[in-house]
Amino acid sequence: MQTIEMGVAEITKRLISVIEKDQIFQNITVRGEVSNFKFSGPHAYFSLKEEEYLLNCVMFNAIYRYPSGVKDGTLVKASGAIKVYPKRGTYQLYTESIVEGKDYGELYKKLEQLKIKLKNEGIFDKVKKEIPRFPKKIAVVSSRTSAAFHDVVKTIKKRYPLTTILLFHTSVQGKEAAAEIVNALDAADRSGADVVLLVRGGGSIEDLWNFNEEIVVKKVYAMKTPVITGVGHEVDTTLVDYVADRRAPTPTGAAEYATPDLLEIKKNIELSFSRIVDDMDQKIDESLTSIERSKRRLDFLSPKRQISIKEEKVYEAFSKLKGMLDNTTREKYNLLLRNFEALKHSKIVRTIELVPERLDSKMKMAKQRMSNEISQKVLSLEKMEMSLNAHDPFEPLRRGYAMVFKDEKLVKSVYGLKKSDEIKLKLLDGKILSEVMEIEENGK
Amino acid sequence: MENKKVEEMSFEECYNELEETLKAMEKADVTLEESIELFKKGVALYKRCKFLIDSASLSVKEVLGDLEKEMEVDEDDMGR
Amino acid sequence: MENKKVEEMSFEECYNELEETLKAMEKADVTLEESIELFKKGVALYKRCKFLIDSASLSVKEVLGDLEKEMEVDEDDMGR
Amino acid sequence: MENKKVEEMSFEECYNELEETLKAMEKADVTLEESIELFKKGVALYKRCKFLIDSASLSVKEVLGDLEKEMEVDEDDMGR
Amino acid sequence: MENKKVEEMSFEECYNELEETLKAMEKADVTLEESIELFKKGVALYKRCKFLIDSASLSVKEVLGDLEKEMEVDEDDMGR
Amino acid sequence: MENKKVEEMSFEECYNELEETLKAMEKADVTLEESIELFKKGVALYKRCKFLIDSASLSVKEVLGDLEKEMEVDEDDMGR
Amino acid sequence: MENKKVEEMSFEECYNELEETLKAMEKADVTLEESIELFKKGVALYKRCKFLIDSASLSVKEVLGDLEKEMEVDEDDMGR
Repeated sequence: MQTIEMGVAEITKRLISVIEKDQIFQNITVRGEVSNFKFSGPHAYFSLKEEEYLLNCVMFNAIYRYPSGVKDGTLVKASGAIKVYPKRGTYQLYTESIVEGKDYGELYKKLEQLKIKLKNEGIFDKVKKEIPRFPKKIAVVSSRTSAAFHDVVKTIKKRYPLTTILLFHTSVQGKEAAAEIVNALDAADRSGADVVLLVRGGGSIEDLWNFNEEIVVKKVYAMKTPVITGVGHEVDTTLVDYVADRRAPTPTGAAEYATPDLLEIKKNIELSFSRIVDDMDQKIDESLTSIERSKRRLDFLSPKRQISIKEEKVYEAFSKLKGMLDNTTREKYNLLLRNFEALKHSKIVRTIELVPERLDSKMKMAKQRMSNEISQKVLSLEKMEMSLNAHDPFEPLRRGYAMVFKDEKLVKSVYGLKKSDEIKLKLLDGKILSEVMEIEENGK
Repeated sequence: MENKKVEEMSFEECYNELEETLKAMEKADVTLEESIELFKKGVALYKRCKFLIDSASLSVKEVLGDLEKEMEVDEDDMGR
Repeated sequence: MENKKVEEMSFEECYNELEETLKAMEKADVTLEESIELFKKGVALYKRCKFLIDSASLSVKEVLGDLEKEMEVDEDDMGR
Repeated sequence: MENKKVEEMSFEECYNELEETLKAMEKADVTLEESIELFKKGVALYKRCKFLIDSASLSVKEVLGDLEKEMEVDEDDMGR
Repeated sequence: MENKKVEEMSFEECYNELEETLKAMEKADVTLEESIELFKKGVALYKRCKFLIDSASLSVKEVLGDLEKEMEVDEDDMGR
Repeated sequence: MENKKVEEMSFEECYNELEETLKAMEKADVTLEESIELFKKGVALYKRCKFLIDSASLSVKEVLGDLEKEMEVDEDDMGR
Repeated sequence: MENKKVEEMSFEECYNELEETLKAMEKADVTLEESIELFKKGVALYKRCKFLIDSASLSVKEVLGDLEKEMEVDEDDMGR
């Protein structure tokens, strides 16, 4: 845990406020034995002692108001307020009045002895019983007419009227009282009450003495029902307080301890109720939020999106299918068209286009060749004819010559001829058959 | 205690049951159906508590031996 | 749990089933047919959840409405 | 799977078969006759896929339509 | 394969035969008579191929036409 | 080959013989009588070749003509 | 060769003899008698040559005439 740090002034102021807030400190009567009594000017400074405890006191202007019998060793009751003296860091009782106490020495001594005895018996080690929170019946052991009882009734009526108060009347003062108290307690213990209140108003040690009686203390110790004591005022402590299951400073306090505060209870009930309503609303809201979130997820995850994605994919596949088939058919169709062109321009088609022409030209050449040959030969023959004609031996006949033949032989000389020989004269345009009549030789 | 009818419950039972009901509702694993049941029960308990408080009047009795005698308590009388 | 009818399911059963259904729908390998079935189931579960919440809400309102009326009467009776 | 009738196929079966068909058509050595057969099969698968998707879409719309109508009614009833 | 009747050939058989025929026709030592026979055969194969591809094209168109009609009807039915 | 009758010759035989004949005619030492004989033979071969090629042309053209007519019709049908 | 009868001579034999004859005639020392003999021989040879060439020309013309007639008929048949 973190240490809180503060200055001296702050801590001192804090202490002052704590102490001054407590009403008990502001108006208190303290019992004790005076010691170190001295004056300083008009003011008295002293201490009150009890056992090993000590309280510093101051009384301003004490010379005018302090009882003259007071000196060291006197038992007194000093009333005033507890305050802090900041300059010294001490607290002290600022005393307004001092009353000289009776000498209760004897009683206190008896009380101390009893206390030690009971302590040694282990009575004070009693395990405290729990006080039920909602008592149905509250037993009150007290005097019928006491203020203490009335305070208890008044407090319970205000705080928790749902219960029943059972009064077990007893006298609380006097010598016979202790036995009466024990009887009342016993009756209360058997009454079926949820809690027993043992209460009495304030008083001197003698007034309250019955509550220090051993039989009373032992009865309280033995009680089966939880017991709350409220004896005297805040400052009064009796031995029953040590064995009570709860000790209240006053009867009103005892009533408060015994009962819950109805206002608080009502507040709690309303709180519980509104929390239940809120919890329910919250539960419904939460459930609604959860399922609305689920609904949004459901909307988001609805197959709509999946469907449209799948639809697209399917359509794509189908388009691809169509495209692929179109491609296949077109490809094959184009290949086929190419083959059609190949067929149209195949060798055979070329052949039937080209060959007839080639044949014709060959034929033409042959024809040419043939006619050339013939005409050439005709020409050479013509030349031959001409040259034959040029050497025609009968050419001179044209000029009037004649040729003489005898026996189909050319006669070139008169010799060999005789008279009456038959000769033929050949002229250009005919023959003359003649007879040699005379032969003349040239030069004779 | 769960089986006792609300209308028969004492204030204390009723009050405790109301607290228990609230605690039960605030548990993490409570179902919607349980919530509603708890809610209805809570409301019934709340009504019962309110009824008991509203209709309460303190009874003061003096026990004398075996006798119980109703005491009249007048606040004015008390009034110190 | 799978075998229980939707109309007989409690809110929490229904809601858990709805969440399971959503998880199943989120899986990558869910088929179209499964997807549709899951979706229908999801919607049915959602409707059941909504119905149960609405009923709860209604009965809460009724209970609180009754309570208010009673309280008013009480206050009138009490004459505070 | 090849032996299953198209009309009995689930969407995923049908779609996968369609993809297989596409792959088969893409092969280099597929003949014209095979191409045509594959194409017809593909068309049949496409029709089945389309039918299943349309049905799915319709049933989703119905379910959503019902849901929305109910919601409106609910909101009116609740008068929030 | 050579022995199969042209009318019984598949497109690919027919097409391959056509290619073979075209190659044979272009050979140097083919005689006029052979050329004419090959040419006639080539044309017959070409016509068969053409017929098969036209039939295929037609049947695809039919299938697609039917599909379109069906789709329209479906869309009308669906009331999109 | 020389001994085969012209009417029994194939186109190629005939054509080759024609070429041979023409070549023979060109020789220097051929006599007029031989020339005439060669010429007559050439004419006969020419006639045979012409007959064969004309027949071939006729049948090829017929086939092609038919085919082209069909193509036109098809293209109209296809409406491409 | 000298001894062969003119009527049996081929064109080329005849033509060559004619040339020889003419050469003999052109010699200076040829007598008129010889000249007359040569001349007569030359004329006979010439006539033979002329006859042979005219026959050849005629038969070529005949062949060509026949061919042309045939071709025309063919072309008519072909109906070009």
